[in-house]
Amino acid sequence: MDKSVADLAEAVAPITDGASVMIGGFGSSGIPFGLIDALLEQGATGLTVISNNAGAGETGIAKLLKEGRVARVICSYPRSPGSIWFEKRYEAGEIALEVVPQGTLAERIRAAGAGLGGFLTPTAYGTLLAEGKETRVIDGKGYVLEAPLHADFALLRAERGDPWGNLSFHATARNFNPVMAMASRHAVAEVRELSRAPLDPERVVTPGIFVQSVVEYGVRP
Amino acid sequence: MDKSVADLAEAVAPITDGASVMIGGFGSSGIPFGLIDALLEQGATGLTVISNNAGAGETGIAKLLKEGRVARVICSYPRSPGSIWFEKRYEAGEIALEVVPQGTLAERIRAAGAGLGGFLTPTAYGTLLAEGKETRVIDGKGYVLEAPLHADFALLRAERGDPWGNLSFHATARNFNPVMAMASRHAVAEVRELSRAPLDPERVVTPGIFVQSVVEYGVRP
Amino acid sequence: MTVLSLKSLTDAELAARVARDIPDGAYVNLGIGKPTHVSAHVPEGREVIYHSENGILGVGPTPPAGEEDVELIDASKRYVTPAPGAAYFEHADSFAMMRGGHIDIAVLGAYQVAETGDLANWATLDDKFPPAVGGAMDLVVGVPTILVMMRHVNRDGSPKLLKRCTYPLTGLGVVRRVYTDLAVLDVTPQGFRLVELTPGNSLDAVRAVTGADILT
Amino acid sequence: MTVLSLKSLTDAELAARVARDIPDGAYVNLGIGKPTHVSAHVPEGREVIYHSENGILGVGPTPPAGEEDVELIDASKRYVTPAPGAAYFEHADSFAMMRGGHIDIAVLGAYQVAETGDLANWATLDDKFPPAVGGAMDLVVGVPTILVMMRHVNRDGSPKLLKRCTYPLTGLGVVRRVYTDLAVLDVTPQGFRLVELTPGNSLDAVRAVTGADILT
Repeated sequence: MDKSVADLAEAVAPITDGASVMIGGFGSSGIPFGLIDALLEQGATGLTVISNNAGAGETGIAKLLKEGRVARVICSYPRSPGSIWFEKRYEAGEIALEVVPQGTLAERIRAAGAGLGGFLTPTAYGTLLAEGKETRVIDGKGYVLEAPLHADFALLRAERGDPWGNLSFHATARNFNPVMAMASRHAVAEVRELSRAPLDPERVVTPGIFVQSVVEYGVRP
Repeated sequence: MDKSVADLAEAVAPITDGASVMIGGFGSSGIPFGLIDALLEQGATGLTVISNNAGAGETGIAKLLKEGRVARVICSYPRSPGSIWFEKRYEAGEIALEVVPQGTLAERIRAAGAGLGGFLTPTAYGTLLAEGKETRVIDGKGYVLEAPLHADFALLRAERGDPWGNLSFHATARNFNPVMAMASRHAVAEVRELSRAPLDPERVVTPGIFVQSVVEYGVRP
Repeated sequence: MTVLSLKSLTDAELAARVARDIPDGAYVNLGIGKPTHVSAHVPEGREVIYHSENGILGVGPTPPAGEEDVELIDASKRYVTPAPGAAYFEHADSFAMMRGGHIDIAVLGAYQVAETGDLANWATLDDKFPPAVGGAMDLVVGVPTILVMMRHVNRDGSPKLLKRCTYPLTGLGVVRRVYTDLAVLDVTPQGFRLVELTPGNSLDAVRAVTGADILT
Repeated sequence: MTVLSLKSLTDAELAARVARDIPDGAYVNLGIGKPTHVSAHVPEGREVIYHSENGILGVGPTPPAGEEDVELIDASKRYVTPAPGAAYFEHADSFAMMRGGHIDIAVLGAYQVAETGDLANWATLDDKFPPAVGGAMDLVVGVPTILVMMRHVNRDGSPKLLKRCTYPLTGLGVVRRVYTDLAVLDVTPQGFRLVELTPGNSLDAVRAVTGADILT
């Protein structure tokens, strides 16, 4: 089995206009900058981006927003220091925004990957973010019913990968990458090091079954 | 921080009559035989045992059943080659049995550990095991609402532990151990090797926050 | 009895027949019992990745005698080894693979299969016999291609392929194809449709031991 | 204005006051902003284990200049190091720790706190300002002890401690204790109850800048 592809362009080639794309990362860590740049070059537009943040400065998701490729953002924390392109697009009414509590975002993505139809979480009960959602009280505690969140594609960043698609991560770069691999129809991972030998089965964090292609991108941001 | 305890007896001392006890393991792997033997010696009775299997031969959970310590079993696969003590107690009407599909068992345990109020799973929809449960159809697919499964205690088996309670596992001995650590008020781990130095943070499978005590038990079954 | 005039495949022949239909690169879960033998018969040159629900993807062959590891087993509790590219994981992740549609094919044994694709393989009607469901219900709702391999009839000659199952169901409308010692049948919206008869059997003879129609 | 006659703690003094109440062996999540400074003030001899929701338990000190690792950060996006006994994990596991009641204490900043324990710390009423909720809503429902540290009043002198919050809520009835530059207050079923005044302040002066009653 060999899921490795030759370059970033080949890895992002299947992404079409209007696709939903999960993008791993939190702050500056675990973001697949190589794949995002390749996606910019590739040209797909009208994208729904699912990610914790909405980019900062002029790189990564911020660049996708700057270039007008994004129609919709689903995230927990769009406003960060330097999130100027998100703010511009948002204020101009050019993007739709869905804000999801961070743990609910992770759990909705996991639920999609795990084949669940939804879950009851206490998070956001009684708040604006639960408005219009089904709720129920169990043993005196309020819960909100949340739906799974699927995507067409996931762009991931990992430290090490093998031809079977197995991935391991570095420090806090793990973040959303493992659940996003599970929840997308087609997950693409850029890895700092592509090993031809299989990873140690004890050290695999994301098993290859969740990953459709792997590409080496040696740059560490 | 030092969560290590001197011996198995001390580790199981807090378990009281009538407690619910999750016990890790699948088949012969990942079973905390040392802790189960200590629990037998300790004498607690009227226990609810939550485990994938209901023991085989004359060891482990089978011994708890043989000695009449178990009032109730929640598991997915009680009947295995050699599960004679389970069968005897069951046929004599001496234990209550709740059979849960294996993935639903794992997910209910995880939901408890993750603070969720329940989840919708397609598993068991339309079958005997969904009778009396709330169901709903989403996009043409049927789902069953399942509740979280908590326990007072968890008895775990791991390969390596450290004083902070971090655990790593060996091969398929991982199985239910990590989710059970999350879902119990008090999780006790027997580890083949208790390291005084912290485990490598990248190799920790169960972070110490889920584990209340660790005891070395060098025997590998 | 009609059943005596039929020619049955051996278990090994049946496993080999199923194995022919497992494509290169597939992620496959093999149920306990007869299905575990399928892996030994997959044709050379195909890399199939076996998932075992107790926490391993990439199940390799049985270890040599004396090299068994009691903490490295498959769902049938047999000693195994990791194949190249294997990974270990815990149960919630393992069942996410099954329920979430990530595994391509599951091969399961069965007590009964209905022409609607309903599967019964976990409980009988015997109260004394404690039920044991295991992972079968999770597999059938999540894996897109459910293959059943089983004897065509029970030991007493009664049919296992039926219009409706009489035993408690594992899943509704989930079976894609059934491989028996007498025939291979697809489950279609119209019912069982013959794919092939195993050597030496006539359609009439197979129909006589089947509790539902067989379309051709 | 009354507010001008009050004596405020500095941010460092406030952080030190909160830190005094963090017991040995506690698992603690520090929110972004002022709460991140608490860890620097925990008294010697106490081992506190810091959780950061981006996937690390056991957050250690800032690395020396030149040894930063861009993939080793905390939730405030500051460079950190692993403390002894640290572990890395992914986001679903990280929030299981929060939501599942495994973390003992969270220290959060706030826009407003109501005498009912309601917390508002994620959104204002300004439409132009995009809302950003992050992990605050998950923390407040799962962590049994929610401590708030904040200035007692807004820059314009208006109160942040209120009978009812006017900003969108983060959680209902979740705050246990509030530490401000003027006072420490417990949230009780009867409302805010004074624990202590910070040095140099009178109860009357603090009451004058508080939008709810203070019980003693």
